[in-house]
Amino acid sequence: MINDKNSQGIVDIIAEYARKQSLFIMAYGTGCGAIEIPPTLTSRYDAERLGIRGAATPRQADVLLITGYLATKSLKRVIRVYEQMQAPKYVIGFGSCTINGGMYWDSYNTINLLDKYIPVDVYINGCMPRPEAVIAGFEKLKELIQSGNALGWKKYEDNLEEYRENQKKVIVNWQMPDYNW
Amino acid sequence: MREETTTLYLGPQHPGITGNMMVKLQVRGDTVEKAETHIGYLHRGFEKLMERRNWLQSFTIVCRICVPEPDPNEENYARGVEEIEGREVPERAKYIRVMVLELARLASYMLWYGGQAGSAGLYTMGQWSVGDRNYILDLFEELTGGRVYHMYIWPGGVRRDLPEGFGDKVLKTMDYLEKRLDEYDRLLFDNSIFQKRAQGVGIIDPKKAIEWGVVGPPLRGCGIPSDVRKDDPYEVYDKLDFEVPNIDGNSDVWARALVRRQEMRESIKIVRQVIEKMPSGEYYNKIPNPLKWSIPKGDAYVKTESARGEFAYYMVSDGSDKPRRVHVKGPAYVHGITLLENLLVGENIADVSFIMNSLGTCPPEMER
Amino acid sequence: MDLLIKILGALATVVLAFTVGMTYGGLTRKVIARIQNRIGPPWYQNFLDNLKLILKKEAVHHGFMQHVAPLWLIAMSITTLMFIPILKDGAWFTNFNFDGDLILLLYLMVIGSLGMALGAGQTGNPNSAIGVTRGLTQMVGFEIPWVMALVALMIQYETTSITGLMDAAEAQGTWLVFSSPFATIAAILAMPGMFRYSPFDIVGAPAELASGPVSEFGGKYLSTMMTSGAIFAFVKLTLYVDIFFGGASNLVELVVKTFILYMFPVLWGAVSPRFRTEQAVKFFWGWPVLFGIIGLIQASF
Amino acid sequence: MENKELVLENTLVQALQEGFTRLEATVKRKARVEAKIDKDILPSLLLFAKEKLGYNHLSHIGCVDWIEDGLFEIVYILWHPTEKINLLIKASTERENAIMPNIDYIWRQANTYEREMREMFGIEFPGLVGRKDFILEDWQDIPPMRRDFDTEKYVNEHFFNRPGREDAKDVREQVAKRSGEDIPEFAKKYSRK
Repeated sequence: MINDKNSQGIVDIIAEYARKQSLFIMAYGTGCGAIEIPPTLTSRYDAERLGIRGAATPRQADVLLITGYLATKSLKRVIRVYEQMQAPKYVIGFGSCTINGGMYWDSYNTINLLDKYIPVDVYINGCMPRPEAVIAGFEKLKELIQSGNALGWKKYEDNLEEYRENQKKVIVNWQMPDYNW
Repeated sequence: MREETTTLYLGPQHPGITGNMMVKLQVRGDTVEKAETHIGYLHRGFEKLMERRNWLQSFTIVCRICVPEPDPNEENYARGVEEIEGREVPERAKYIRVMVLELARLASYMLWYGGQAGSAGLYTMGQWSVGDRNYILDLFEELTGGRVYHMYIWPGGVRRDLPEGFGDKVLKTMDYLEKRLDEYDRLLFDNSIFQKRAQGVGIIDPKKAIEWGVVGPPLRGCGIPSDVRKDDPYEVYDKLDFEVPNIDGNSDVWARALVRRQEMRESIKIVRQVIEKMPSGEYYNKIPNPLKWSIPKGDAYVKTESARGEFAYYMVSDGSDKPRRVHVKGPAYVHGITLLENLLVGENIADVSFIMNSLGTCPPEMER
Repeated sequence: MDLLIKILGALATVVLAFTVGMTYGGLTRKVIARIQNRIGPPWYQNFLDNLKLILKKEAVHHGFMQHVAPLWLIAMSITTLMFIPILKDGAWFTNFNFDGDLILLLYLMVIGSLGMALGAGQTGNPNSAIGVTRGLTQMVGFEIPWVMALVALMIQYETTSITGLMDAAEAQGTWLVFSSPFATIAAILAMPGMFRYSPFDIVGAPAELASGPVSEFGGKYLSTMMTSGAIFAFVKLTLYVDIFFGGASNLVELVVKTFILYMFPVLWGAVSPRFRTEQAVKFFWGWPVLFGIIGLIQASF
Repeated sequence: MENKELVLENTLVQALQEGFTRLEATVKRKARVEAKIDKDILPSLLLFAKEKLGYNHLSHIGCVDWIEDGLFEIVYILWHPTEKINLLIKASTERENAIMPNIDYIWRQANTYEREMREMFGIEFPGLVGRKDFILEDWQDIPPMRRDFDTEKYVNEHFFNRPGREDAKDVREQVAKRSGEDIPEFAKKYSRK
């Protein structure tokens, strides 16, 4: 695998360059952090100049932004969306709520620790993170991609059973097809 | 053309939906036969969490209930506490509150400009208005320290006084905004395609509107000039000069757009008046030690005119240091569920997202 | 030797079409970004997007037709490209055009969409199905003024070949835009529909259909479709330049003419909301058809 | 003086008391009138207010859990569009086997509120249509908005907590240690033991 920087050949470097310079965000505002996505993508902060743009469907997207708390009902959909995305795919946990539950740590309907359910590559903290912070988070993700270390999707494939167990602990009624990669 | 109906799930993952919710559509061809709103994807249980937090801690979380425009929540919470407790608010704080609320309304409408035009395919409008919205958020940042969540209006007044020279900055932003509004008009309202799309779509029956629980811009779009700022004046709205738009229209998307267009100008007018009339003095009537702060038994029903309509809180205190019950009623609770389900029947799929934007459905306030 | 030049020329044409089409795509995003008060992505952004999509490690498909649809599209785009004279007199870029090619082109340009329809239908995504229906309806809309314009030209200049039209333009000394203005207007008004730019982008409207027909295509499939789209954009632009604007005798002239022409749908799209399907069809059957009829009358007398 | 200002409100109180005998009505403040009534005659009062008095806008239905008294208090908040008065009508029901009359034939938007109350408090509304799951999905515990539902316990049972939270350092002491200053006297009583 290409997780060691020294083993990257020229093809890998070009491939990772293309991947990092073209990040399609999944258009799924899962939580209140979605309110800072429009400013990030529009005229003042203009994330498109960095190759970041929205994608309408999971098949075409590269980055899943989990914008804040995840209600258990949403979590089910997020897992489905994540599994429909095509590898290599990346997850950005956006806002304090994804890290430790934030101010909803004692809420019966929101999960507290996102990376028990889906693998997270980069966390952006704050409630809510400013557009500058979002862009900084993307830059961090780009660094990880270029060095071949943004391997959350690989981790998910390898530890699928463990993730499934955690997911099924929250989602009572698992009426989803077991996904074919 | 196939004859049987197709089930189309609009959301929760869908670029056209206003937030994290789902509308299940039964469509025949391009026409919607049945619509059903599914919510709960954003439920955080605020009302439960507030039962566990004391009166001051609850104040920090209420603003999270509505994301595009958090300030009416703070205003409602503060006013509800003040009403139950009988706490006086200094005159200066009232003026500052009105200013913050109107700025929040402007910011929310600018986001609406983007949503309404974007759902019709005019992305340039959103790029402009959401970009310009940052100038208002900058003002908020200077005043309160936060771009989106301000936690500024609290029981007894406001959290900080106005910074040095803040009024001039606000006026400057208002001048800029007024110039931009004319350009928005040229781009959006003078556009014949937008007019064709918006006219005759999503018609609310004006005779039934009040009974159906319609509030805010959709109700004013029906030609009923109902506004909490006039009907049940709070803070200092009764001392300010502004008009509630009375649109003699078709109560369709176009009429609602015209209402919002006019209200933005009224808001700018209000902000200018507030800056002009701003009294000096205290900005905060100090609350006792927040850890021991109990509020006498009682209840209050308070409401604020938000950008989407009447935003109301029903608050109950049982005399302890924690709220007994804070029940939130956002305007989208009616607009997004019963009204939307009924309006969508018979419309084109292309107009679903368009109508949702015009009603201002905002899922976080439906399910809290 | 002749054959070798033909083959090399064809390959060069494909590369040229791909490069120009993709660059135009990037420049379009840049131009729109400037209108929207932004800096916008670099001009080579579309190449990076395409490269990334090819390099995706997985691409799910739902069956045979979904496999075939993108290949079908790209095959159709390249075939169409082959029948279009890129430059006026060069040995390299004249390709395989012959006398009847305008009518053949009309068919070829439609067949790509039909293949897409089959592929999208198999994905089982209702958004795709609705998108395809809308696409075909809209095609019925813009094909009529477009065909009318072409028929008017065929009658007026008594030829059905593109080279014949170009020769006619050369013989009379002016571009066809001046000698048959009404047909040109009809054809140009049909152009945004062909490019599916706003206000005629209801086919893949993200706000309603989550990008419509392509919503289930990811990875290499999407990349193939992007490539095909880029080539097809070049095809259409070159065709317009060849027919109405006198063609081009060198590549620089071609690029300048096509780019200026391309800015018409792009700039119109940047400031327009989208029409609903029936409104779009109504639009095409209004003024454009009227101009087409006037063009036909002008051509007949 | 005060009566003059509250003319409309007082007329409303009179009208209510004339129409219904078992009813307590008071003026809370300007534009707020409160009425308490038995739940059995609640629909007729709501119909009376809507048809006869002109309170045809249902603003809100709230529910409060008075666990000490074993009661749910439901508040129907109506609005008069021309007289500009909010009428709060309160009715109670037992917590055990809570049943309230269904009023979505009077105002159709009441359906939404009732579905939410059924889910969040477990109050039944006979004749209510609509899916059982409204906001929550596959909920198996007691209705979460009841006061005897302990959300923190539920969270600890079902979700993960970020490790490192357990050691629960006292921020005050840490800051004091780092800066080398003492914790002020008045703040000491809030420090963790």
